[in-house]
Order: sequence, then C-alpha cells, then structure tokens
Amino acid sequence: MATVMKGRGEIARLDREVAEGFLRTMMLIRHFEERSLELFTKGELIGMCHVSVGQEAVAVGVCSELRGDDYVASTHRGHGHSIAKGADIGKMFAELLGREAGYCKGRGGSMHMADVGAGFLGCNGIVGAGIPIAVGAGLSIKLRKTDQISVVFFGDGATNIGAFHEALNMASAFNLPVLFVCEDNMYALSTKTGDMSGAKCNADKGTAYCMRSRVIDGMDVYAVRDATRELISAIRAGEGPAFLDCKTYRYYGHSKSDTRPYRTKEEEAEWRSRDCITTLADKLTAAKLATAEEIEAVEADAARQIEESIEWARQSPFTNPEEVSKYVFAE
Amino acid sequence: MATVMKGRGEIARLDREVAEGFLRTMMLIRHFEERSLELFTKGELIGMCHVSVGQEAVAVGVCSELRGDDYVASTHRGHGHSIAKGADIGKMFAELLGREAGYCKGRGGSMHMADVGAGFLGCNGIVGAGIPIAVGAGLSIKLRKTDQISVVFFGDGATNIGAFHEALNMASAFNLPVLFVCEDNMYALSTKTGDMSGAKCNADKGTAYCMRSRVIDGMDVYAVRDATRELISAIRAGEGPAFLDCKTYRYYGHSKSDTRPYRTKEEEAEWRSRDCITTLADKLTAAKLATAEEIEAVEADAARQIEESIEWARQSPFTNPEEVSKYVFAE
Amino acid sequence: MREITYRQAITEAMDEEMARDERVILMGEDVGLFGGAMACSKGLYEKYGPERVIDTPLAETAIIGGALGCALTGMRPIAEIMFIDFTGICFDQIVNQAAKVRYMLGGQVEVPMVIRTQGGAGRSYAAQHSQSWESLFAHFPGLKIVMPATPYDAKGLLKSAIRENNPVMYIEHKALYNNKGNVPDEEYLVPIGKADIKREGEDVTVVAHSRTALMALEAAERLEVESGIDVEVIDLRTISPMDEETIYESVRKTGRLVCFEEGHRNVGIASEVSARVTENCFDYLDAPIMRVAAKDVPIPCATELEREVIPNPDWLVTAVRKVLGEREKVPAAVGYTSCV
Amino acid sequence: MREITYRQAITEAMDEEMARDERVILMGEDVGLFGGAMACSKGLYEKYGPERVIDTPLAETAIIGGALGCALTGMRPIAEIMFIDFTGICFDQIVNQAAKVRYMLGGQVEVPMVIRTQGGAGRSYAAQHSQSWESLFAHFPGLKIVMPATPYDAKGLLKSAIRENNPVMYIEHKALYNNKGNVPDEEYLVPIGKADIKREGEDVTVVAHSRTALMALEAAERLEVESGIDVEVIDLRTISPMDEETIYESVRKTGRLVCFEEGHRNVGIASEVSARVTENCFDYLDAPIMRVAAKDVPIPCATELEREVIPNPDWLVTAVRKVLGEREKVPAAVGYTSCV
Ligand SMILES: Cc1ncc(C[n+]2csc(CCOP(=O)(O)OP(=O)(O)O)c2C)c(N)n1
Ligand SMILES: Cc1ncc(C[n+]2csc(CCOP(=O)(O)OP(=O)(O)O)c2C)c(N)n1
Ligand SMILES: [Mg+2]
Ligand SMILES: [Mg+2]
Repeated sequence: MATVMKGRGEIARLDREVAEGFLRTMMLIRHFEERSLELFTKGELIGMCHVSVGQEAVAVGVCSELRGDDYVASTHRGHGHSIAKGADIGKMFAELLGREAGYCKGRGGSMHMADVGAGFLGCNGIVGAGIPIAVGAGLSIKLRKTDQISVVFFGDGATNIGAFHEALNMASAFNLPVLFVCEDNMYALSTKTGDMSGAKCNADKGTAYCMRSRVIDGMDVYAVRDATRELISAIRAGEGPAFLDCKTYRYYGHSKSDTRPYRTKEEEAEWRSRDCITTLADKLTAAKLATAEEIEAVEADAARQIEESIEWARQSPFTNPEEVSKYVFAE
Repeated sequence: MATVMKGRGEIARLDREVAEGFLRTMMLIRHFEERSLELFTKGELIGMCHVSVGQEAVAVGVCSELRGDDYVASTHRGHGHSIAKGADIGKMFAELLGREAGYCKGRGGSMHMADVGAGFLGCNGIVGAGIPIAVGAGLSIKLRKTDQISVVFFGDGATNIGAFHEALNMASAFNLPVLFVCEDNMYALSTKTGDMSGAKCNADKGTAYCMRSRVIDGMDVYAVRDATRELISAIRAGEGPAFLDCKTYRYYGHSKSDTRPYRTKEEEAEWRSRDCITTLADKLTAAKLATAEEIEAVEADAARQIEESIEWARQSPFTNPEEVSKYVFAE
Repeated sequence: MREITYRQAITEAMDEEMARDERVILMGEDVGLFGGAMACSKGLYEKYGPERVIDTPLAETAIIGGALGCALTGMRPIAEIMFIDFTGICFDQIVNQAAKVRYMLGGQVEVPMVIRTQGGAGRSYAAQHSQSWESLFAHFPGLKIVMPATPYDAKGLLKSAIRENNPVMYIEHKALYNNKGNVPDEEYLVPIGKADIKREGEDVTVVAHSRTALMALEAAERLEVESGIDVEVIDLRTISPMDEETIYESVRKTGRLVCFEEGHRNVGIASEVSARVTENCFDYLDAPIMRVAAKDVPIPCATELEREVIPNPDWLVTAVRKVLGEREKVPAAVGYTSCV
Repeated sequence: MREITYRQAITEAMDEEMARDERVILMGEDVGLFGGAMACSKGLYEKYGPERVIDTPLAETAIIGGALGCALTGMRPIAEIMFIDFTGICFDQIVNQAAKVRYMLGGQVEVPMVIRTQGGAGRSYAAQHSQSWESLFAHFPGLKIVMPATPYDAKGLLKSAIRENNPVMYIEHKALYNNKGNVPDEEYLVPIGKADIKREGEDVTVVAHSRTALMALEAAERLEVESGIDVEVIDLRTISPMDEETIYESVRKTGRLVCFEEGHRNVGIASEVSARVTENCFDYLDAPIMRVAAKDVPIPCATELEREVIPNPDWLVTAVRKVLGEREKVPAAVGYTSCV
C-alpha cells in the first residue's frame, strides 16, 4: 500500500507570491471552465467539452513543479492541464470556437487541445491512450540523455484499461523519467472508482510495478505541489517512474447532459466545502498574507483575462473550409 | 508480496495411485510434446508448434484439482493443458496433422486446440487474449449461479499485456470464480521475465488487485496441486479470483527455429536436474512406493499410447477442401 | 402502429429479448443506473437488476473478451461499446477472437453475442469520436454487421441480432437517436442479411446505409421534384454478409449506380459495392459507378470543417446528376469535386 | 549489383539509416540479441547497442504508443510488431493516435515513425497469424502503407519510410524473406507513393502487391507461353496513398483489369482498385473488372484447406482468361468459381 500523505504546507510557511500564483492559475482554470460550460450550454461551443471544475489544484500543483521543456500528456478533461502548463488562453478559446487561431486550427477542439511548443503534448479522446505516449516521451528523454521528465494525467477510470498497465510496466522495466498522475475524482462517468477497480487504491497498481507512490489530498494545492516535488526530484535523480494519486472531485457532470443520478447532493456539497480555491484563499486571509479585497482583485483579474480571451477568439476568423485537407500529412 | 510456498507433499504421505496418475499424465504430455516436435522438425506437422516440455507439472497439478465442468483457457503453448484437462490424444494428433477427425477439423492446428466438451475452451495464438475470455466464463458462472470455476493459463510474458490487467481487474472487481495461473518459464521468447517486467514478481500484479496469490515451485507437481487446492477451495467458497505463479522452465526453444542464444547450457542443465517427472519418479522409488520397473512400465505405456494415437491420426482422412467454408457461421 | 424514436426502438428490442430469454444480458460502461451514454438502456437496470444489466470497468478488451467468454458458456450477452472508435482498444477480441473462434475450433462452439455500438459524424466530436468503421469489420468473415437507419429497422434488426448464434456488430448512428418512426404494436423481426428498397425508382440506383439511407431519400425527393429523376434507394441494413442480389437486380433495371456512405472513401463499403456490381452487372451499366463518401481526411472538430468532410444530400444530388449525364447543366455542389 | 535476400535488404536498410541518423532506433519484441522473430535485425544489437535496438515487453500498445511518444519528441523510431495480426492489440494507437495526431493538432507535430510488421499466409499458421490487414489500414487518412515484393523494393522503400515524416506501415510478407534479388551497391531510395510496372503488356492489366505481385509475374509468363496473352503487371508497392495514375494509364491501354491480392475479398484493396478504375476509366473498359483475392473464410491451418482460401497464380490465370473472354475454352481452376 502506498503511503498516504497529508498536506504539509503550513500557513506560516506560505510564500505570498507562490500562493498568489497558485490562486491565480486555479482561478483562471475555474473561470475558463465555467465559461466554456456556459458557451457549450448555449451552443456557441459545440462538440464535446469536459470541464475540470473542482480539480484545479491537481493541474496547478503538479505543473508548478515542471520546467518548460518537460512534457505533459493529458486526457479528455485537460483544459486545466493545458493552462497550468502555460498555454495561451486566447488560443485555447479560439480552438474551442473552431477558429484558425486555435491551437489546432479548429481541427482538434476540446478533446485534442495541445500546445506542443510549451511541452503540452495534448489532450486525448481515448481514455488511457495518452499514457503509453507519455512513456514514449520518457523513453525519448532517456535516449537523448536530457534531464527532462514526462508527466501524464489520467482519471481513476483509466487505471482499469490495458494501455495504462502496459505503459506503467514499460516505464518501470525501463526505468524511465515518467510521473503518473491519477486524478481520482471518484467516478468514471457514472461508475464509482471502488466498484470498478480490483485494487483498494489506484496507487497499488503503481506499487505493483515497484514505483514510488503517493496518495494525497488533491484539493490541497500544496499537498500536490509537495508530493510532486518529492517524486520529481527522485525521477530526475534517475530513480525511475513514480505514481501520484490525487483524491479530487469534479463538481459538474461528466459532460453537459449528465444529471448525476449516481451521486448525492450531500456528497457534492461536502466536496465543494473543501474547494481548492476557497481553502487557499481562506488560508491566506487567516494568515493575513492577503486581504479579502486583494483576493477578489486576483479573481477579477482572472475573470477579465478570460473574458478578453473569449472576445479575442470570437473576433478571430473561422477556419478555412478549403484547407480542410491541410495537415493530414507532413510534406 | 505474495507468499512463497514450498512443495508440501512429503514422501511418506504420497498416495501411490495419485502419484502414478500424476506421473502418467506428465509422461503422456512429455511424449506428446517430444513426438510433436519430431514430427514438426521432419515436416509432417507444419505451421506452428510450441511445446511445453519441462512445464508438465503445472498443467497436471492444476488440472488434477478441476472438475469436468470447470473451464480452462490456454495459450500458444497449450498441448499440456489440453491433455491434463482430459482431451483425447488421438484427436489432438489428428488436429496437428490436419485431419478431419481433429478437434478443430484441421482448421485450428496447434495454436487453437480445444475440446470444449471437456471444458477446454482452447489455446490461443494471441498472447494474453485467453485471459479476458476466461474471465467472461467466470462471469457466466456467477450469473448462472453454478459452482464451476474458470482457470486460465498464461506465460510470464503475457503479464505485461493490457488484456491481462483488464481481465484481472474485472475479475477482482466482480469477485469472479477465476484462477489465474502464470507459467513463469523465465522467458518470453528471448527476453527474461525480470528484464521486461516492472514488478518484482508476477504475483504482485495479482496482489495489486487484492487477489489471494501464491508463488510456487512449478517443477513440483504436488506443490502445484496443493496450492491449487487451497486457492480453488477459496474460489468455490465465493472468495473471488486467485493468482498462482508457478516457476518453471521450457527445455526447448520457443519454437523450432529458436537456438536459445539468450540463455546458457548451464542454466538449462540446472533446470533439467529438477525435472518434474524424474523427481517424482525418484521420490516414489525412494519411498518404495514403486519400483523402477513399475515406473518404466508407466512410461512405456504412455509412449505406446502416444504412438498408437499418432498412427490412428495418420490413418484418419484429411480434411475435405470442398468444405473449407464450413463453420464460418452457425446456421 | 406506434411512433417511437430510434433510441426507444433499441431499448424496446433489448427489453423484449431480455424478458423473453433470461440468458440475455447487457454489459458495458455506464449501461446500468445511468442508462448508457446514449441513453439506450434507460429503465433496464431497474427492471432486470445489476446481474443482467452490468456496469463494467472502463476496459473495452475485458468487455468484449468477457462477453465472448459468456457467449461460449451459455449466456447471450449484448456488449455495449460506447463509440465505435473505441473498438480500436478491443479490436483483437472482436476480429481475432469472437469472429474466428467458431471456425478455428471447427464448429465446436456457437457465439451468440451482440456488440452494440454507435458511429458516425455530424456532432463536431472530432477525429476520435465520429468515425464509421463498418468497412473494417466487414473485411472479417465470421462477423455480421448490421446498421439500422429507421426505428423500425433498429428494433427488428436488434431483436434478430440478439437471437443470432453468431457475433453481430450492431452499429447505431449517433445522429439518429431522436428520429421518430412507426413500429408495429405486435412483435416483429427484421431479418439479418436482407437489404431494403426504401424507395423504388427507375433511373438510378443509390446504395446507402444508416444515416446515408435517410439522406438518400431526401436527395431522391429533391431530384424527383426538381428534375423528375426517379431514384431507387437501397438501404443495405446488413453490411455483411451483403445482400448483393437486391443490388444487382436494381442495377440491371436502372443501369446506373451511386454508392453512398459516411465512412472514408478509401477502401470503404462503397468501394465494395462498386466492385461487386462491376464484376456482376458490367453489361448493364450505362455510366460509371460513382462513390459518394467522406473525404480521406481525419474528421475535424470545427463545424465548417466537419461539414466539408462528411457527405450530405447535396453531394449525392450532384453525383446522381452526373451519372445521368447532366454534368454540364448543374453548378458544382460544395465539396463535390473532391468527394467523388 | 549484388544479390541479397529480402530479409537482408530489410536489415541493410535499417543498418544504413541507423548509421546515417542517430535518432533512428528500433524497438519491439525480441529485436535485440535475438535479432527479431523474422531475423530481420540480426547484428544490429551488436552494432548499435541496447539503447538503439530495444527489446520491449510483450505489450504492443506500449510499443506503438511508446514509439509515437518518441516520434513526437525528437526520435525517429522503427517499431516492430511481430505479426500484423497483433496490431489488433494496438489498433487504437496506430489508427486513432499515430495516424491522426498531426491533423488533430493542426500541424503542430510531425510523426516520423515506421511500423514494421509482416503479414500473409502460406505457412499453415492459421487464422491469427496469416492475415493481410493492409486494407484496414488503408482506410485511414494519415497513414502511409508500403509493401515491398522484391529485395530491391524492400530496401529502397524501407529507407524512404525511415526518412518520412509521417507514420508509415511497412508490411513485409512472411513467405518472401528468403527470396533473392539484385540491389545496387550504392545507396538508393524507392519513393513512397509510386507503383512499379513490373512487366509491360498490352492485353490486360493486373494490379497486385507484395507476394501477389510475384505470383502475377509467374502467371503472366505462363499466359504468354501458353496462349500468347500479354499481361501488364503493376506492383502497387505503396498501398496508400495509391498511385492511381499509373493504373489508369495502363487500363486505358489494355482495357481490361484484374485486381489480385492476398487479403479477404470483402472490402479489400482489390475492391478499391476496381472502384477507382470504374469511376475513372469506365469508357476504356472492355470487360468487367475482376478481383482475385482470399476467400471470405478465416484462414485455416491445414495445408489443404489453407490452399483453398489463399489465391495462387492458377486463380489469376483463370481470371485473366475470363476477362479476355476465353471462359469457355479453359477448364475451371481449383477454387476459381468462388474466388472471383
Ligand atoms: C477507451 C475509451 N473508453 C470509453 C470512453 C468514454 N469515456 C470518456 S471519459 C470516460 C470516463 C473516464 O473516467 P476517468 O478516467 O475517471 O476520468 P474523468 O472523466 O473522471 O476525469 C468515459 C467512459 C473513452 N473516451 N475512451
Ligand atoms: C499479442 C502477441 N504478441 C506477440 C506474440 C508472439 N509471441 C508468441 S509467444 C511469445 C512469447 C510469450 O511469452 P510467455 O507469455 O512468457 O509464454 P511462453 O512462450 O514462455 O510460454 C510471443 C512474443 C503473440 N502471439 N501475441
Ligand atoms: Mg474519474
Ligand atoms: Mg514465458
């Protein structure tokens, strides 16, 4: 059984600048997701759109420990990872709205968002499929003898699919610099993690492959950050892959039409009471590191940035249908 | 880590009849395999033929604990499982020689040998593919509420493939009556188990899914039998799937053309010195439960049965090319 | 007669067959309480319980392998794969195991299992959630492929599929679930292996299936009204084994053929129909056979782009006019030049 | 010029490209010390070491996903899948990931990876080790499919594939490894996307690929000698994207076409060639296009049965005579009636 760690960031030790950075990025993600969902519900954004509201601390805590040249591979619920890895929000909205200025020139949409220049190798519509790809990036790092690392996010549901295991096994057998980050939000669509897994804990699947594994509170950005830091330093030291299991929650349905008959309002409220953003904000004010006004200002700023990005994306031209065959092959 | 068990069958407690049965079936398999390999080398048997010489104790020890209505799913190296589950040897040779009297009417050959009537659901040419199918049989048992069990054999190599994990996870999550039997013969073709697996031990992959797991000496038919008995009684008692990891060795190459550059003659000799048949024979004579002559007689009888089966198969008619499209669909 | 949706037709078919035969079970991701990602199994969990409407882990290989193991040992499973695009995960279990096991075992087993899944584009779901893979599965002997276009066919074909003793891929179309149509009050079956002439006509034959069968009817109406062109529309319904005689008969009558499908053009169902007709009705053909299919481009997300890749009735109208030699008279439809 | 085997041609191509570009690596099951199940990488492990000739776990999804991850981050991997039949395990990674990622990402990446595998029958390996899946992969835009018939093409095409910045499926044929043929002493490439007229002729065009290209040459010799029939044999070499112009030109000359392949007939490459030619050369056709392909039966193990399913030169001879209107003059060849 993997070690269960508690969030270690004590209030007194909080660095105001770091904390504000965390808060700001989590708020950006939150607003990005809330607005995406609105645009989706209104029909301005079409296709699919899985939002990660509630899970922001995982994306931010992990990515805050990454370098620009580290790789991240993601899931169908990857807007947060994209933002946390440094993607441009305007280009992200442009992608969601099918514009030429979008990261994927409208060809990918929400499920294939990527910013390869920033090391964000992309979301993926096939659950689990990003995991072996991230392991491949890890192999490439090893062969090129750099000290980058490769990080892959995936859900609890993904831990039941074959690709996950093949990838973990290969990473471990080859001692590759890969961090596996499970976002255990308790559900794979409608099914409960525990009902569908033979393991007591997702991390046990990592420990079976002799990986350093940690189970942490994914609602606490500091807990995520600290565990990531520990695991990454081992990875960069050549100690092989590691597994981080983050307990978190998606506040909304799996996607737009999901009315969540499989869980209770109480459960939702309970998790919302531990919200990663309000918890951190409260800590900051309690420790007198920031005033409520200052925090509101950060939030207002994030909200403004999101609105500006949406506007920018809306103003940008649609994709050109005549170029639909462009990018099938490289020349 | 799974418990490592030693063979528990003490000489004094050996029941002569049981022991002779084990010896006889192991010898049948041994002769079947040796002769298949000869026929293959001479070109009378064509296609593919993976023999299990050296591994007989696993097939026999496990299957001796099964009922006729229990299911067994197997691998590319499955002749031994077939014989141990009670298939007719003449029909098996007929299949290898492409005769109409073969189990699969010549359509399957070595890699698809099956005797569904005897509960032997078949060999499989795709490594790992039999495992989810066996889990499906386990699900069927649960739904039909019988007390059958479903057993699946697979190699160490197969524990690295996705199907293995999906199947183990489902069996565990659904608490199905499935016994997973790993025949760890130290190699997947040319690669060493340990080099290709992230786990210290195959059984750890089972324990990750909370399965009762045992690691045993697969050269000792009693050790296999005893561990199987223990695990099966738990399975039939409704305690869910279990994992048996048997350490064994294939004496010959992976298939005909394999010259085994990946291992040493010394290693081979070392394993052969622990041969499952001679060890048991020696135990029997040492305990004065049988004389050398009696044992030779068992062997001669097995050899004779094999020769008669080959002859019978040779005399039986070839498949009818005009019926090649028969059995694509059921009516 | 009652009017029900395509989705209801599917639910009813499962419901009736589960009531009729207790060996029938449904397994797949979120098919239980949630009622299925496409809401096709709503109510079945409540009615038949968790032992017969089984939520599985997110593990397509285990779903199909598991269903196959069930089918070999006395059950009659329906396995749901949420999107046909995900069968890439369990492709081996479908095409190397389920499709072949009866043959490889020389007839020792029957394989009464249905793989229910859905495909097709039109929802801006992008390249991994919009595909039409029927052409892949049709390549494999041992599999039957069924694709209904209407609620009537959806119900009747699914009931037949569940009673079939061979593996059947039953492929729904994601854009049709809310379509309504008449079905009989009493029980009925639609036979597997029989195409349906959805519209009789004299001038040109259009062979289509699933959503394109409906698009073909739409195009046929327009061609009739606008130009008095009389189109015969054949809905394949069963993609494999294909009811070629119905096609040949029609082509012998009309002398002209357009094959219309939603999958990519390269090595698609339209190619197969074309090749068979050339082989068997060459002397009856008055014009080249044309194919109207998706462009050979991964399906893009943005609406404007997706529309460019996926065929629509306009494309068919243009193609029909072309095989009738009216090329010069009509302006080229959007996307037409590259779609045929 | 030197004479080398098809196998050596493959080894040489990898060797030269690995020497030329250190980003090129080979990964797969038993490709290292063992030299590959088909012995194509013998000596490379010794020469380039375990970092560039990488034995992987038995895990095809991890192999292809791993190679893809490498290709996206600066390496140029060759991933070996032992039998094409096993791509059912990693089908998603090939067709939904590698084939689509460049497009889905709007051109952000190039995907310089080769999937080397082998297919085909003739060895009594039964239904799961004898298949020809090129028709499946050809359905997917974003993948290039290359299948050499001779040592010359094997070497030149593999070198081109390794230098290509798109995913290439390079499919060998298991029955050809020991075939010998001439290759130049100096370095050369064979371009991807260009068919090869392996024999010029006036009377009828045969389009084939991989082993059937050689069978077609054999049949052509016999037809010439026995009946003075002059067959043009086109070896596709690249299955996708297909060099259709070379085919059209030939058919415009001969007016007759037989499409010859080893895969199952239903929705195969032969179907595609037939459909394209009908669409584009209809007015030039003097006879129905015929397809000669494997029967639509899983490939059986027993030699007598396998022979019944897999096409051979006799089948082609009969089909050629038939499209030339000699049907009445020749006795039906074994298996012929049901193969076309
Ligand atoms: C291989 C595959 N199977 C099923 C799906 C449909 N699907 C998309 S997300 C999802 C649930 C995923 O659960 P989890 O991995 O826990 O991620 P979460 O949605 O909770 O973030 C499902 C079933 C898919 N996209 N790919
Ligand atoms: C999916 C798949 N990959 C590769 C192969 C080729 N192959 C057949 S047996 C084998 C080695 C299997 O090793 P293991 O599971 O340990 O069984 P063993 O041969 O040792 O009995 C390989 C690579 C295959 N048949 N199927
Ligand atoms: Mg989840
Ligand atoms: Mg082994």
